Amino acid sequence: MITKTVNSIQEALEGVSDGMTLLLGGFGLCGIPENAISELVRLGVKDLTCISNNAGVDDFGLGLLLQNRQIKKMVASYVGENDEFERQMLSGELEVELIPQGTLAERCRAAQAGFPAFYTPAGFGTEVAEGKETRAFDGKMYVLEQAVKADFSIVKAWKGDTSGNLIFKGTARNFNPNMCGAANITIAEVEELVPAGELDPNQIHIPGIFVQRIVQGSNYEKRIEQRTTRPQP
Amino acid sequence: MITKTVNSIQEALEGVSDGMTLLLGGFGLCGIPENAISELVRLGVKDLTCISNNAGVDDFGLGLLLQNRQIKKMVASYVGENDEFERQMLSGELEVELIPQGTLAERCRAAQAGFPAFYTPAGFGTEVAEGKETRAFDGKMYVLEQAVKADFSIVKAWKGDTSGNLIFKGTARNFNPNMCGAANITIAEVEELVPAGELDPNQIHIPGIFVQRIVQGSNYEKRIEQRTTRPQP
Amino acid sequence: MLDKFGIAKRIAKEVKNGYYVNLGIGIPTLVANFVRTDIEVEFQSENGILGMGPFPFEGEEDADLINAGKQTITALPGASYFDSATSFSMIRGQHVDLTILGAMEVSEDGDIANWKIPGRMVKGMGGAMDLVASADNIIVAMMHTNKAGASKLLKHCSLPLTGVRCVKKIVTNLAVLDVTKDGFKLLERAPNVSIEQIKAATDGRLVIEGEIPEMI
Amino acid sequence: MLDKFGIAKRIAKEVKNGYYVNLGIGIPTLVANFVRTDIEVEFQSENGILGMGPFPFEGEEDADLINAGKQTITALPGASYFDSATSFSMIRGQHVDLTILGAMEVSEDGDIANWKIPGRMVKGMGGAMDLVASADNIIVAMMHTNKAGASKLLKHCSLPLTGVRCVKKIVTNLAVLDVTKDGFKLLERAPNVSIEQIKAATDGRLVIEGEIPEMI
Repeated sequence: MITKTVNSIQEALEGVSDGMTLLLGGFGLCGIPENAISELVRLGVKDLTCISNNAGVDDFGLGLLLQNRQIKKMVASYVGENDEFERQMLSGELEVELIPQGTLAERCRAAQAGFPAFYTPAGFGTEVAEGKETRAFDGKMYVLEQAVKADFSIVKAWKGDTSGNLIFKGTARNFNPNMCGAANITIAEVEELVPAGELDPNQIHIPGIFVQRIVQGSNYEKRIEQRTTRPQP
Repeated sequence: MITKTVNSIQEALEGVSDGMTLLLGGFGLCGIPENAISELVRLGVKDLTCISNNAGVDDFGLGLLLQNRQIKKMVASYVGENDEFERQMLSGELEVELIPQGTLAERCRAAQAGFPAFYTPAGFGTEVAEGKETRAFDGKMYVLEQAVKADFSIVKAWKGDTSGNLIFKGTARNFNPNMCGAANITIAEVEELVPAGELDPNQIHIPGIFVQRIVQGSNYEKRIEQRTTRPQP
Repeated sequence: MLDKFGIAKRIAKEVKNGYYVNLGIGIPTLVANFVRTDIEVEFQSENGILGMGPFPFEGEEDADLINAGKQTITALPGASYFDSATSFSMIRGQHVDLTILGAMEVSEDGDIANWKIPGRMVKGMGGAMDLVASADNIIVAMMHTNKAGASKLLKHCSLPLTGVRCVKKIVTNLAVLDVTKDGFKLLERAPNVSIEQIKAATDGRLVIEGEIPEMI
Repeated sequence: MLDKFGIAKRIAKEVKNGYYVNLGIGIPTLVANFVRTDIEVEFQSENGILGMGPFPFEGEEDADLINAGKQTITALPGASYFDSATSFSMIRGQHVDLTILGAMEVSEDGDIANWKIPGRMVKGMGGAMDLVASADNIIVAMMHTNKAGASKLLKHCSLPLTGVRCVKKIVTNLAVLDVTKDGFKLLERAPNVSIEQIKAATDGRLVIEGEIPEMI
């Protein structure tokens, strides 16, 4: 087996530098690569283009990079939970590209899978389709969307092994598997790193071939955005 | 949960009739829907268009339907293990369309996922691209391929639950997950059918939404095409 | 006149046996509470769960188990988790039977706007553009007028669109309407709401044929 | 002159540390037996396994565990199984580092034909068209001439193509050659094979520069 383990989040992020494009997994604060985001803040790399479904909240997730003015351009589908984001966007400090969520997921998968482009119905007749080719198939209109490839893809998994195989948990899976292999280098931080052979080969969500570096994460906060409960019966 | 269980393979195949297009899972004889194929032979439905990676062997798998002259057209990627197939094809009795394996898998997935078409590099400059749109992206040439949708998709899984959730085993997975939901009705036969809730929601390969009917299979032969071993040490 | 719970309750009647349903944020989320319990229905949330259950009991929240509104949820027996690409395969591939979502504006052609107010608010479309471009069966849940009292059922949408010619049915605090080729066809009045009130609150073309019953 | 094992052994030297490798049916399958054991390599088979191991011991065959040649195999610790679409994501997305496959013909431009003889034999392309259209690093393993003694290294392929301008290196029973813009560049001779023999067996343009060493 090919060993993908690195010993620290510092080592995992080696090579990330100013002006790069990063894909970052997670939906809201669920399944985000917390260790890597902290390290990006510490590194102070700037002028980043960050592609992620959301932009975090003011004081967590990608919001930390926004507060720190490290992001030049944000590509996302929904950014409604972040005041600092809205301020930077409306003032023009931050470039923003909004993409339908399913299109974003598939543009990542297209890069992973070597498809340059695909037709999707999402966004036809809207701003999203402006400047893009549109086309009818079987009487319905579609928009041509292209693969989105990054310098680094940074994901968070539940379990991983030294060969880079990944298993995600619950809805913390979300964009993480689709972003693996959609960049020159894919970095996975995991809650539990085990030796190759300990994961059931039938239950692996992302085979190690899509991952270049895997690192044992620590101190996961896993902040909940909208704690919603019902009373005990 | 929505119940997908039917009580017999007969009930599972209700509605399959002459002239229909069927997607059938499996790679060689590995992971083929044995019960459904037997029932198709018994039903005697004819003029079928069968889309499957291979065409079985002379006396097993889709070869049984070929022997019985039930197939009008075969769409596959590799058909090298079947003399009767070769005879019918070379004599013109059988229509044949050969498709690159990865393109076949993705055309199924495109139907499952609602993409009408995508660009792939496979087959550019070959017979496969004849009559199809070709196009350059980033200096490389690609062929436009369309989703392939069938009347019925017939797959085989290892475990399934009453809600239609499926788990496959080993390399018997192959095309089976990609064909689920790529037809008007998807039928899954499984080695072990359990009540909803018994499968770990994190380990389901195909969510039940892609399956309309699930049936407990029986008497799996699981014939091996190329038994290859090494001596005991 | 209905409150948001009344709107949700009325929409719940549209949920049929065997339906997979995607519920948007806000009023649509409330619909789950009112669906008949004697039919088989599964809720999909586009962040990656099918078979979504009710909110967890206090103390049983799991940060790794949320819905698309980022709320903590539970999973019912028979649920499954999956990645975002697979989730939108369900939506785009029309495997989801019913989509219920909110809107800022709907036009008489069935266009919908719900993601952006130029210069003032841009939250993003999230999964809404994929949902409305794909679903055969889309119900909009919203107030008939906005906070300023202006109609949200228009001849043409004034805000940037989310999708074109896609909305099939609208349930508001005042009425139930189908989107037809002739315009908004009034089907039911909310309790104690007159046809005149509905006319006054509707800017787009309103089609009224025969007796319009009050919702039950 | 090499036999099929000799060809496989020579190709095995091209397999580097950290490589993911896809092996075609026939001679390529044999390559696995000769790869150095002190480097980390994983074999992918396009029917859905990464981390493929050796053939099973007699009596331990599993019908649910085969390679693309339909042979029973084993999985090494750290292996994974996946569906066909994902398998070709690995291939098309250029995550597989090296592809080794057989051929009926290769042209001096790097075109390859290996799936069809019109009117006589049509086995199908299987995964070969995806592999050759995607891989950056493709090595062809084949005999230098066919059973009738005709060269398989041609100016132009006469059979229907599998892919265009894709083959980078060829290892035959007679020689190792690179496909360059000037034609087949001879790199090594098989043991006891003369340059004249190679010239005689090569129809396409052959580039011979300097001393051509015998393979070790």
